[in-house]
Amino acid sequence: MPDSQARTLTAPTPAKERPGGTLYRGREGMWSWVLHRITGVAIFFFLLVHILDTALVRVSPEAYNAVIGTYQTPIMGLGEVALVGAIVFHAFNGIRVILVDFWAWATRHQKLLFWIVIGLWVIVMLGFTPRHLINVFSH
Amino acid sequence: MTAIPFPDEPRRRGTNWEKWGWIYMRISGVVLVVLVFGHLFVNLMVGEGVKAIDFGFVGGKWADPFWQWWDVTMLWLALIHGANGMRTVVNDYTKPGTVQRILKGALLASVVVLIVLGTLVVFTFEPCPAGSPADLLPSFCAA
Amino acid sequence: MTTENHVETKVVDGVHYHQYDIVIVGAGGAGMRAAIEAGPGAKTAVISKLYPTRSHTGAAQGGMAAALANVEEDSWEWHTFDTVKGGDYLVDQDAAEILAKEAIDAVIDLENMGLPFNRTPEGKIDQRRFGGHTRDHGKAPVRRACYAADRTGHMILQTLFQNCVRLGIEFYNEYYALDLVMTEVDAGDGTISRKPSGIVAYELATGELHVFQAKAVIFATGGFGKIYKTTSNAHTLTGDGVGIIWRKGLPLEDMEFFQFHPTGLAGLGILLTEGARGEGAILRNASGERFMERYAPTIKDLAPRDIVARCMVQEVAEGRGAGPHKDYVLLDCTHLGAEVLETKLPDITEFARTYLGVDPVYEPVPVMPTAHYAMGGIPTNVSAEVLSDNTTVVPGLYAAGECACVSVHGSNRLGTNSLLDINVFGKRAGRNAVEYVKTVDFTPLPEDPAAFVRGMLDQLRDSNGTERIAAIRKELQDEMDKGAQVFRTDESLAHVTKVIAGLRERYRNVAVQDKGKRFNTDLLEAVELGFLLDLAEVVVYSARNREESRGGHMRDDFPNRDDENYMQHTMAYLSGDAHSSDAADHIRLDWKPVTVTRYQPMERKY
Amino acid sequence: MSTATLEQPPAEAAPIESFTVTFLIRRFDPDVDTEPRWQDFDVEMYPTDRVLDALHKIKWEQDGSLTFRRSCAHGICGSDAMRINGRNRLACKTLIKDLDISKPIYVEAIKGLPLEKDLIVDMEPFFASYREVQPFLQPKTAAAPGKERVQSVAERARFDDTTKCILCAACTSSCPVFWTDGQYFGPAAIVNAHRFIFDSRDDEAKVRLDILNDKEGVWRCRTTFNCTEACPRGIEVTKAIAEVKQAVMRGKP
Ligand SMILES: Cc1cc2nc3c(=O)[nH]c(=O)nc-3n(C[C@H](O)[C@H](O)[C@H](O)COP(=O)(O)OP(=O)(O)OC[C@H]3O[C@@H](n4cnc5c(N)ncnc54)[C@H](O)[C@@H]3O)c2cc1C
Ligand code: HEM
Ligand code: SF4
Ligand code: F3S
Ligand code: FES
Repeated sequence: MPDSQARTLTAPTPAKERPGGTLYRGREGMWSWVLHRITGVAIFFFLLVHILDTALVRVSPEAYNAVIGTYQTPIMGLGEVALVGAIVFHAFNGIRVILVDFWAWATRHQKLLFWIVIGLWVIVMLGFTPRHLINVFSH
Repeated sequence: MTAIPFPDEPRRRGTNWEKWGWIYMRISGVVLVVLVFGHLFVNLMVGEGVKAIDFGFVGGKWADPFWQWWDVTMLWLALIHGANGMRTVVNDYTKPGTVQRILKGALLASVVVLIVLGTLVVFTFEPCPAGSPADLLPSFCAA
Repeated sequence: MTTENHVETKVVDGVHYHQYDIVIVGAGGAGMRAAIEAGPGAKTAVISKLYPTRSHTGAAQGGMAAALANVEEDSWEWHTFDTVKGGDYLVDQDAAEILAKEAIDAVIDLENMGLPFNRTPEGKIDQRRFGGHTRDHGKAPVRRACYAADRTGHMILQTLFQNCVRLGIEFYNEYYALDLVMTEVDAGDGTISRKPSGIVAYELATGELHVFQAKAVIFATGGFGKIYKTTSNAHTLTGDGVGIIWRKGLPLEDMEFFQFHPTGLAGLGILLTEGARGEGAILRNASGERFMERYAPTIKDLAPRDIVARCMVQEVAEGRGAGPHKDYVLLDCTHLGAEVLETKLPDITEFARTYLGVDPVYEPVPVMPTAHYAMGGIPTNVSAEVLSDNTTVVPGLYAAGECACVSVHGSNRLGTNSLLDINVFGKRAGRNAVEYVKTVDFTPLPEDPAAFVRGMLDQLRDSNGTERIAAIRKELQDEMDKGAQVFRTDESLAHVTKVIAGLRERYRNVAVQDKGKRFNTDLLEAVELGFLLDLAEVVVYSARNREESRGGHMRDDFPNRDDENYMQHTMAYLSGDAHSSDAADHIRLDWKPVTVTRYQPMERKY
Repeated sequence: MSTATLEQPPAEAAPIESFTVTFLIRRFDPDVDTEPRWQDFDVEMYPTDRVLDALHKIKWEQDGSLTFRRSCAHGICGSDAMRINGRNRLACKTLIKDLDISKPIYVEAIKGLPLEKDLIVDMEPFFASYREVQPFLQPKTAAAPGKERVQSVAERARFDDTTKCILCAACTSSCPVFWTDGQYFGPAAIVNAHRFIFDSRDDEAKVRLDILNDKEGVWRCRTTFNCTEACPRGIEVTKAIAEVKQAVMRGKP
């Protein structure tokens, strides 16, 4: 049945230009790890800086207060919210990871645990953010 | 090309600390939850929060050995935890070679330096340095 | 270590030459069982067109028969009888005795190699019922099938592969064997005979040709269910091995006997194991009637496959089929309960859910017979040596598994006897090949042994044909389903014969679109189609010649078994002009007597 | 039963609706291309068809050079793991009705193994890791001649889950850690080690635990669960890995 002549092989129908592969569509487990890694790295770098600035207490009260003063500006205040958000997520998700490692039930219900982590994160952040921002923005 | 050359090199054998690193991440993680949350709470939530932090505040805290030990423990645990975590990240995204060695060396150096520095700061801290304006110092520094 | 970094002996004119004592073609159950015997005793290579674990042995579900008597009284004699009777007495009984006797060791071997069989409460290998397996010569069903959930074949394939890894067997994966090299040798007294001297294979990854010189060659290439449309067989089961042997002018035995498994998922052909009925599932027609009671009052749904398949088609033909088109019957598992389904039949439960959207826990599953197993194939004796006529052995050539015909299955294979077959005769093939290669030297290769394959491939690749591979194959499969399936008549077979002749004609003008060298699966599909056409032709031609109904071969126009004329095996030979379109021009049929030791043919009632 | 024929006139049926589905396939021919490229195909499909059917239709009716592996067509041989709409699956087990066909369906090779052609990758590294964990039974004592080793139902159930593996590589090639440098043993190798570590008949669990205590062993797993999600056999892969981790810490199964 010569139903159709062999379609040519060398001239592909131009498809959407998309040279790379697609992004892997992992689920809760993968995204929680991505967030865990990003927050971990972020906290680490903050920690480096934070130790250095705290060390200024050995230099002089003035030096320390000058630097710590910048932490109290509104911009830094917002940054602190982000930082605390990162720490809280990393901490809660860290607990989740530990549970998943050691407790078969948690291994099976890791997605539920992820949403619990998110839920707790929201609650903690709701408690923290207004309080902190009031402190930052009040004189 | 998307193909990754494989294997980059034969897998190495011998003693390795991966298991202990893994266990350490979990133990330190659990302890850090308490330490970090305590730290954040006292510094950011109690009283006026971040606004209240100044030399006097820090001095007030470190006058108490309890807070000294709290912060030093946190310092060690968190830095080693973070550094080990960063080592994992470096292992993942770089190939064995010079770049990887430099990155890991930098990690190690910075962490050792910061741990030493931080520890010294906490324990050799002088809450009432002579010649500083009293209003900057903790209240107990009776001039 | 199993590895693909093989040491090349030499490369001449772009053809790679290797030398092994034993070359095994096929890495399914039979091939790897042979390799486990051969590997430690001789320099062995396994050539497989698939990664070994992709072989279709892995699809087998139900179990492997052996009279272990772990759960109830049983004996290998009963097993022999069931095999003979199940095969409608066309079984060579000496072979069936060996099969049943060595079954016990075959199962124990596998267990010792690590196969995780399901266990009895005492920790022994558990056994379950299967179609046609009975106690005391047909008195009642017996528990004889050793199983690992409903993935027995998967576990056999994995276990054999694991042991090949342990032994460091050399595999050439994704190498397609396309020709058996035969060398003409002068016996010294002026008589010229042909001796196998190697295998020519096509390396999928590179498109290069390899010649494997060998003292002994074992064929274990599996079945050829893809001559049919509705089949439980894999896309890759195109009968290459059987086709290679056929093209070499060696005979094929009993090709008309093809088994149609009763319970394929309707419309898809995906198999639901007979183990389901072994566990108590029931076949029902549209009105919910358990119709097998009418046809086989004693063992009902557990009658042998040929009978059940026929009854199902009959129910549908007489208008009692279920569904909107009344074109299938129902397999009712609902009374088994979720527990049994999830633990003993998890895979098929999932198949029904995935592919038909039917949950067997709550609903009966639509099923119809599906082309399943080739009883016929390359004739061998009980030592797995290939025969060039009724008695003459081809020295150094062996075959085992579904591609071979020993014949332990006669005209209808009993469920669970094939996994047994591949283990028993795979082992024998490997062992005997080792003994053989110790006694002989390499047969010299003829000049340019790859010439034939190179010619065939070049012709396909370079042809400016216009025929689509898929169109020809589809027509073949459709016609085979219509005219040469469960029921056949002279008329239907004559029609299919004609169709095949036309398709063979068109095949010469087939187009291969992919002209590249690397991973050219298009080219290989064309080659495989060639084998399918050849084999389908032999099947139909043999079927037309057998004017009786026996086992898997049901002639509507000759509904009875005719022991007077047909209590013999069909032997088909390629002779004359292989390219002529008229089958009669190039197929010669002959007969081979059936070996009867203990059981005289009786009427087959269940 | 001699009157039956197969030539039943098919009952008049309501035609089942078919759809035109667009497939975007990531093609790569090493002889021609330097980079993989996306190519689209429109295919007539029924909701109950599978992605494998679509690939066949393309290969058989449109472009014979489209290259992929497949064999059994029902999820048992492990040939056709590929990335469909961004997730690893078996083409033969992915039904069109379970995908959103209002958008094109993306099909590409699994990630992290060397790409050979179109949807085919080099599986050798994958099998090399598999072989390294000694995936075969190693009892210290021989079984009684002609007898099976005794194993209780519970002991058999202990490792049932991991015996289901068909070595399709969907898990390993979905693992973000494996993507990074391909050195990690990967979930499939660990699953197959698990199958023997927890088999009561085996005596060499310690050797395998040692192997997996490697730098590239179990500790690289970051519990991202992509493997568990991808496994077409429904194996609880991450759970198996967790069990192996704990066995390594205990030093025994
Ligand atoms: C769905 C299903 C369920 C079944 N259930 C049971 C059951 O419960 N019990 C039972 O006893 N039997 C069962 N059977 C039958 C049994 O599984 C098969 O008959 C048996 O596994 C065949 O094994 P084999 O080794 O001969 O061939 P296969 O396992 O099919 O292996 C064939 C090998 O040959 C290779 N090959 C083919 N052509 C070439 C070539 N040209 N070059 C190189 N290599 C080649 C392939 O790569 C493959 O490795 C079942 C069959 C099916 C299809
Ligand atoms: C507050 C409590 C914390 C808990 C409970 C915690 C928990 C964990 C755990 C369990 C891991 C291992 C993850 C894995 O193996 O998949 C981890 C990784 C990591 N942690 Fe923490 N951690 C905490 C605080 C910190 C801090 C303060 C830092 C920064 C210094 C940090 C930086 C990291 C980094 C960089 C990683 C590696 C991430 C990765 O490999 O993906 N963590 N954490
Ligand atoms: S564990 Fe699952 S996904 Fe991984 S190889 Fe085995 S079957 Fe495939
Ligand atoms: S995807 Fe990879 S990170 Fe662990 S949970 Fe699975 S192996
Ligand atoms: S083709 Fe066998 S798993 Fe999909």
